[in-house]
Amino acid sequence: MTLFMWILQALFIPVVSPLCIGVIKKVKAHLQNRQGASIFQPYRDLWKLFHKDEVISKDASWIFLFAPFIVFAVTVIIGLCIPLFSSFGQSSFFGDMLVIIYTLALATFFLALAGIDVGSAFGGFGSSREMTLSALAEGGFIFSLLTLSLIAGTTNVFGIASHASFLSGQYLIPVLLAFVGFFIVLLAETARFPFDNPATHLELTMIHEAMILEYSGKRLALMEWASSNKLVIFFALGANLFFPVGLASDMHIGALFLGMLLLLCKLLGFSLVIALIESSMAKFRFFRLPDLLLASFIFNAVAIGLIH
Amino acid sequence: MSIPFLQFLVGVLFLTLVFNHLTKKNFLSVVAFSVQSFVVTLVFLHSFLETGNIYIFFMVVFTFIVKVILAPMFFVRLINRYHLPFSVSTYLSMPITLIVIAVLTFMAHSQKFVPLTNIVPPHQIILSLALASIFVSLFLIVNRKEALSQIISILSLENSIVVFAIFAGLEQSPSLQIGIIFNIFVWIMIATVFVSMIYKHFGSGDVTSMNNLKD
Amino acid sequence: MLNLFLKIFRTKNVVLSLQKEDFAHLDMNEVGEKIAENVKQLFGGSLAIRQVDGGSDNACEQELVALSNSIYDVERFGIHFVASPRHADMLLVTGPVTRNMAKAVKSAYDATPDPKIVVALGDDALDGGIFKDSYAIVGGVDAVIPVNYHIPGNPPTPKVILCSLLSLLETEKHRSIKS
Amino acid sequence: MIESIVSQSGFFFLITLFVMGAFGSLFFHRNDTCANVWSSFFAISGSFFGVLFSSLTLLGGQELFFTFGKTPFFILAFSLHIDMLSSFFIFVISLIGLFCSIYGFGYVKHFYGKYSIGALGFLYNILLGSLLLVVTSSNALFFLIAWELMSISSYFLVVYDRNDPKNVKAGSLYLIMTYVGTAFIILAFLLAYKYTASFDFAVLKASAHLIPSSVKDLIFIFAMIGFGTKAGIIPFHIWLPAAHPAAPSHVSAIMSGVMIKTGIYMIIRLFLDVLQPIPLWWGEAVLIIGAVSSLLGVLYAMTEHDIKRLLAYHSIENIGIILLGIGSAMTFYTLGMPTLALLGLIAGLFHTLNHALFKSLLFLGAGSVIDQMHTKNMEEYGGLIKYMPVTAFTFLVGSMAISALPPLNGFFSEWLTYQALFQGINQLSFSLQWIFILATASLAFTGGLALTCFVKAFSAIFLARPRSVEVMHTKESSIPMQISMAVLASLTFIVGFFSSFLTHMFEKIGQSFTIFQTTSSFVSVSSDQHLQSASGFSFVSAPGLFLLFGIVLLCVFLGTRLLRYRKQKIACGNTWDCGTTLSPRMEITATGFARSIVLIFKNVLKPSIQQDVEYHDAESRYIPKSRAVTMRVENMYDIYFYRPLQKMIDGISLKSKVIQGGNVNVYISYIFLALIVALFIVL
Repeated sequence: MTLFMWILQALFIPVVSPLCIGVIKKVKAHLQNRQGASIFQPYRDLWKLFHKDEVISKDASWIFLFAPFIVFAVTVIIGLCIPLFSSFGQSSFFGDMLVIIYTLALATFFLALAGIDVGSAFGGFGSSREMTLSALAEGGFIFSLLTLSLIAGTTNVFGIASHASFLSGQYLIPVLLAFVGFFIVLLAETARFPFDNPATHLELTMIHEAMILEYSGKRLALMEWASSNKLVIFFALGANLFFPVGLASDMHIGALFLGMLLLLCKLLGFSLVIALIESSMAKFRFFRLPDLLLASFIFNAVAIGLIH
Repeated sequence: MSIPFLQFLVGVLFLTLVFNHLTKKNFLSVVAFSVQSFVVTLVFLHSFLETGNIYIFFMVVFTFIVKVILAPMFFVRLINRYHLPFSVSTYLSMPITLIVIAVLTFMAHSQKFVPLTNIVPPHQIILSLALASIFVSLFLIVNRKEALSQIISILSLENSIVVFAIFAGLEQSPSLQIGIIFNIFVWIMIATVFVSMIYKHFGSGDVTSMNNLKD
Repeated sequence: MLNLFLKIFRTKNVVLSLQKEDFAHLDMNEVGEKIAENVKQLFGGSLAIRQVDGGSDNACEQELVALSNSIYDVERFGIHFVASPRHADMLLVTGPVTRNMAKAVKSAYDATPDPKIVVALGDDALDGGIFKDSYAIVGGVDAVIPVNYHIPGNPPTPKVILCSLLSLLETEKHRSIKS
Repeated sequence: MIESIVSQSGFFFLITLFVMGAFGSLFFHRNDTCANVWSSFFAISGSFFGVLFSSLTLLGGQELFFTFGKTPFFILAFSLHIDMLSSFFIFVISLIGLFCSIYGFGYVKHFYGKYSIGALGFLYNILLGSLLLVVTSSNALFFLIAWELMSISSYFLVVYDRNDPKNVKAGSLYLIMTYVGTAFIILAFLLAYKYTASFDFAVLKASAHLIPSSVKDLIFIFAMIGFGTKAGIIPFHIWLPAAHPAAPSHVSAIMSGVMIKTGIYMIIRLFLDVLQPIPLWWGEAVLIIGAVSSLLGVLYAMTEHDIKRLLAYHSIENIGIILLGIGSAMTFYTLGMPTLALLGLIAGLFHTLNHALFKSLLFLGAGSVIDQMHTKNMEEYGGLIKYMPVTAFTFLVGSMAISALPPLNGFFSEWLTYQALFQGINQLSFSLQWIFILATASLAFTGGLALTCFVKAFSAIFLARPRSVEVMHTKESSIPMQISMAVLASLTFIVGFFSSFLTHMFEKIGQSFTIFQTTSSFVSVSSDQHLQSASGFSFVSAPGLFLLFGIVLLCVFLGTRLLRYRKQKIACGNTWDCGTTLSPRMEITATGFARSIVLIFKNVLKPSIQQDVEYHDAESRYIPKSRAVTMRVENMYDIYFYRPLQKMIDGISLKSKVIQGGNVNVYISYIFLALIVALFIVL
């Protein structure tokens, strides 16, 4: 039975993530009074990219060739390690928050290396900005999850999710502060609006897109899919750790189904919020972003201070 | 030998030192030094008579040869070769030197140095006089400008220290004494060669002329 | 920020208030469906276009930008513009290829993975248009890279672009059925 | 057989191996290859025997006390005390010594003819031997002798490549700083001797309570300055980025992998073992120093474009992380939480082992790159992965390990350090909690910045297109160099995989301390091999992680092979850069990469960017021929700490020049006055 749970958990994120991207694009289109592409369009894009040929630059080394696999594998691994619709610790021994944070750092590491590998100026600058932002965001990321683990008494993500008693009572303010800090880190890590415009064509302003400019065919599909997976991972972390309502506490099918449904609604909610932010705010200048990330870090540090 | 005779000997030692301060002629200061060394050999003889240790007798003979005969001989030859009869004057004028000597001797005899001087109670006066002679010889080195007289003053300092050591009872093994005498002998050889070179190079033994070595 | 959203939700979607039977828009949606239909068959439902500017006077670019505004909204038919030729299926080359842009167009063509379609947009892309035989240009787009289709018009209106896209996709569909 | 190894004769044999290696290579200094073979053979066999000796003592758990011959002075005794801690450090030293000697055997070939290989062999073996003596001596004077031996041999190794004046300057800076440090260490031992009347550590430990607390604080400050200079903590680190790059690569690997650990060894030995009941502010001071060193170390590493200086600054950062572990251990023990203190100590020791492994791997990698490229400037590398694939792969593994990415060993030691700091935040009250919060923050930011720095380092060296002609005719480094790098890289994997077993071993080492006799560590190893903290606060399983990474990577690889179109062709074009022809000059350089971070931290780093443009014809200034951007970072310590210090010393010495009257008589009168004054004081 647990094997079935693992496969379900492993496949859930890759399947759902293009849907989230489609929803975000649809909502943004409607906000711009356009009808916009259907929400299943990302699936078609991925399918088409898997069937296209590839053009790989002759300066690329084996890192450029293997980076997509590693980055995609990392997103699937983290999909296994976080509570999606069930909060009992069936994958007991790698739900640790530090494992999650540093595995994401592994994905960013290889993504940045692949960006530089082909030697184009845009890839280089994309990697430099991406690494700068992820370095500054790491402090806020660790501290936001640390706040929750100090409240729940364990750094295991499943433990935090099952310790659902902290929205009420004295822990309300620290959790809210930690959520604000976490949300800023979410926007930074998934290259969303105030940090980086995902739909831009202007190479100079790109951060995340610049690194995958060089990819084509199935490798580009993997990279796009991995970035949407990462977005859904952060949504799931935000949803299930900060608002752990409705997570299945045992292996009962009904509870699992309910859990899955609730997770989908939460993801929808998050996508709505992201789309609203993206159509109402302009992209910040690069050197104002560190102040935003420092603000997120201070929110979390104050949250930790407030716990006791 | 009786205490008063020993006191007389140390008194002679002290007086030769004072004489060294005052004298202008090198030859006279060499003579004074040899008198001083003779006094020291007599003091060694006294300690030999008391302890009856045969080595001390060898040591007496050896010091007699080295200090009383060889060293003055070297110095006289040096004086004649570079014909420098007059030793250059001292830093301080005559009256001030005398005052300083007086102050030093008074200090040596003062209460402050009582624990040092009456290590051996009967020799208390001798020891204080020997201490005074140490201070005066040190002052002699500082006061004299000329290289040769400085060498003589250093040797006299060594003599007064030896006398003080003997009377303070620090005298343990004769081998120590022989060792000291031997290196004094070697030191004299080197010093003479050194001084001769200075004279050859600078034309005079005046220490102040070596100032330009500083920069 | 709040009043921005209030304004969005308050204003009715005036743009599409005309009923279906308005002729101008009728074939628009119909053409759109057909394009979407063709794109689904040929490109699995998503056609990535990379617009390459071979030295155009920006007339065609304005029309292309109009393609993705709320009236024509080409995205709902499964077509989207991408940032790099590596991600593209179709190269939309505009303007006469000037001397110093020849190399750029050539390298864009090489950078696009197969299966790819090259479409020359506008009259000056065909043979230089009003700038024909001038010293500054190399000639039409076909002087530099092999061109599959050509959309006439100086500049072609978005509707013309859409219709010619449809006919282009149809011929492409027939050719793929034959091969 | 084991008893014969793990005994006094065993250790004696170990030292004689190195001594024979040293004097043998001097003997053969005429013929280079013979000297190299001789010294490398003895270094390798010595280190191998060292690994054998220390692992047996560690597994056996014995402690050895013995003294060599009798010395005339009663205070100096060549007494050695090998307990679990020193056998662990022997293990680290000889393990790294083993690989550096194998590497050195191949690397030294390019010194043939230029310098005397015999001298290199002699100094290298002396260095290894003195390192072993430093960590085992239990008499302060004997320790100082070994410490001096180590400093001098490493000084001569630093200035070994003497044609380059920079090396000689770096060597002299290293010498001055080492001797300033040693002076402080001697002061500390003298103070201790004054109150305990003995230099032997055991006696020192027994009578530590005799030392009044104010003197103990003084000893702490002196010892911290002395051993901090050797370990390279922030205010005293300026020699480290200058001296390590100057030495030959296998020596700089030893120096930064192992030699700075002797400072850490003595800090642990003194503050956690000998001077035990220690006041609270010591732990906090070490914690703050660790936090500051790690953060500033990695920031300065960002600004470097000389590859070895970059790695040297990373040594400072990792020393900071080790000090975080040890500082938390000291604080917890004084607050009466021995289990957490043991956890902090385990984290510190584990990170020492890990840092020794991947830092020496990185230095060896850098050494083989410099050996081929003959320059240390990263801006002239580029594209080396196609010419030196093995070095590139091992350097990648090293940089992944040092930035603590999960499957490798760096992650697990940093995980333990995090657990210690989390418990600090969890269980302590206000002011202490905020110190732990700041320490965790500095560790978090250090992790992020280290990752950025190593992306910069790896990409500037190995990826993209060659930025200088030199790269074209480089070739892979020689076989012994590749072997040692490959084995070190696989070691990072193996240590990562067996991290729970090693944590158990470190727990046993910790428990050999008198203060931790009865305590069990907060993080224990549960049945199925995963690290479990007592209150179930957190657990991670190394084998589980490896399994998960392997399976998922395999599935993804097969999945894409299944999904993609059968007849898919992969064409080979050139990089798309919006149509312009891409010259190597257009790709990102190390300075370009770090520019955004340096500008963000500009008030800490004070960068000065200098643009100079060269025009075709100077008057018209229309067409710029070439444009160069140089970014320089002023060395804050030079300007605000060492230069004023130097001016003060010059001032004093000028004023005191007056005494030098040049007149002999004046000097003698000084003596005379001194005598009189002395007599007055004494009587």
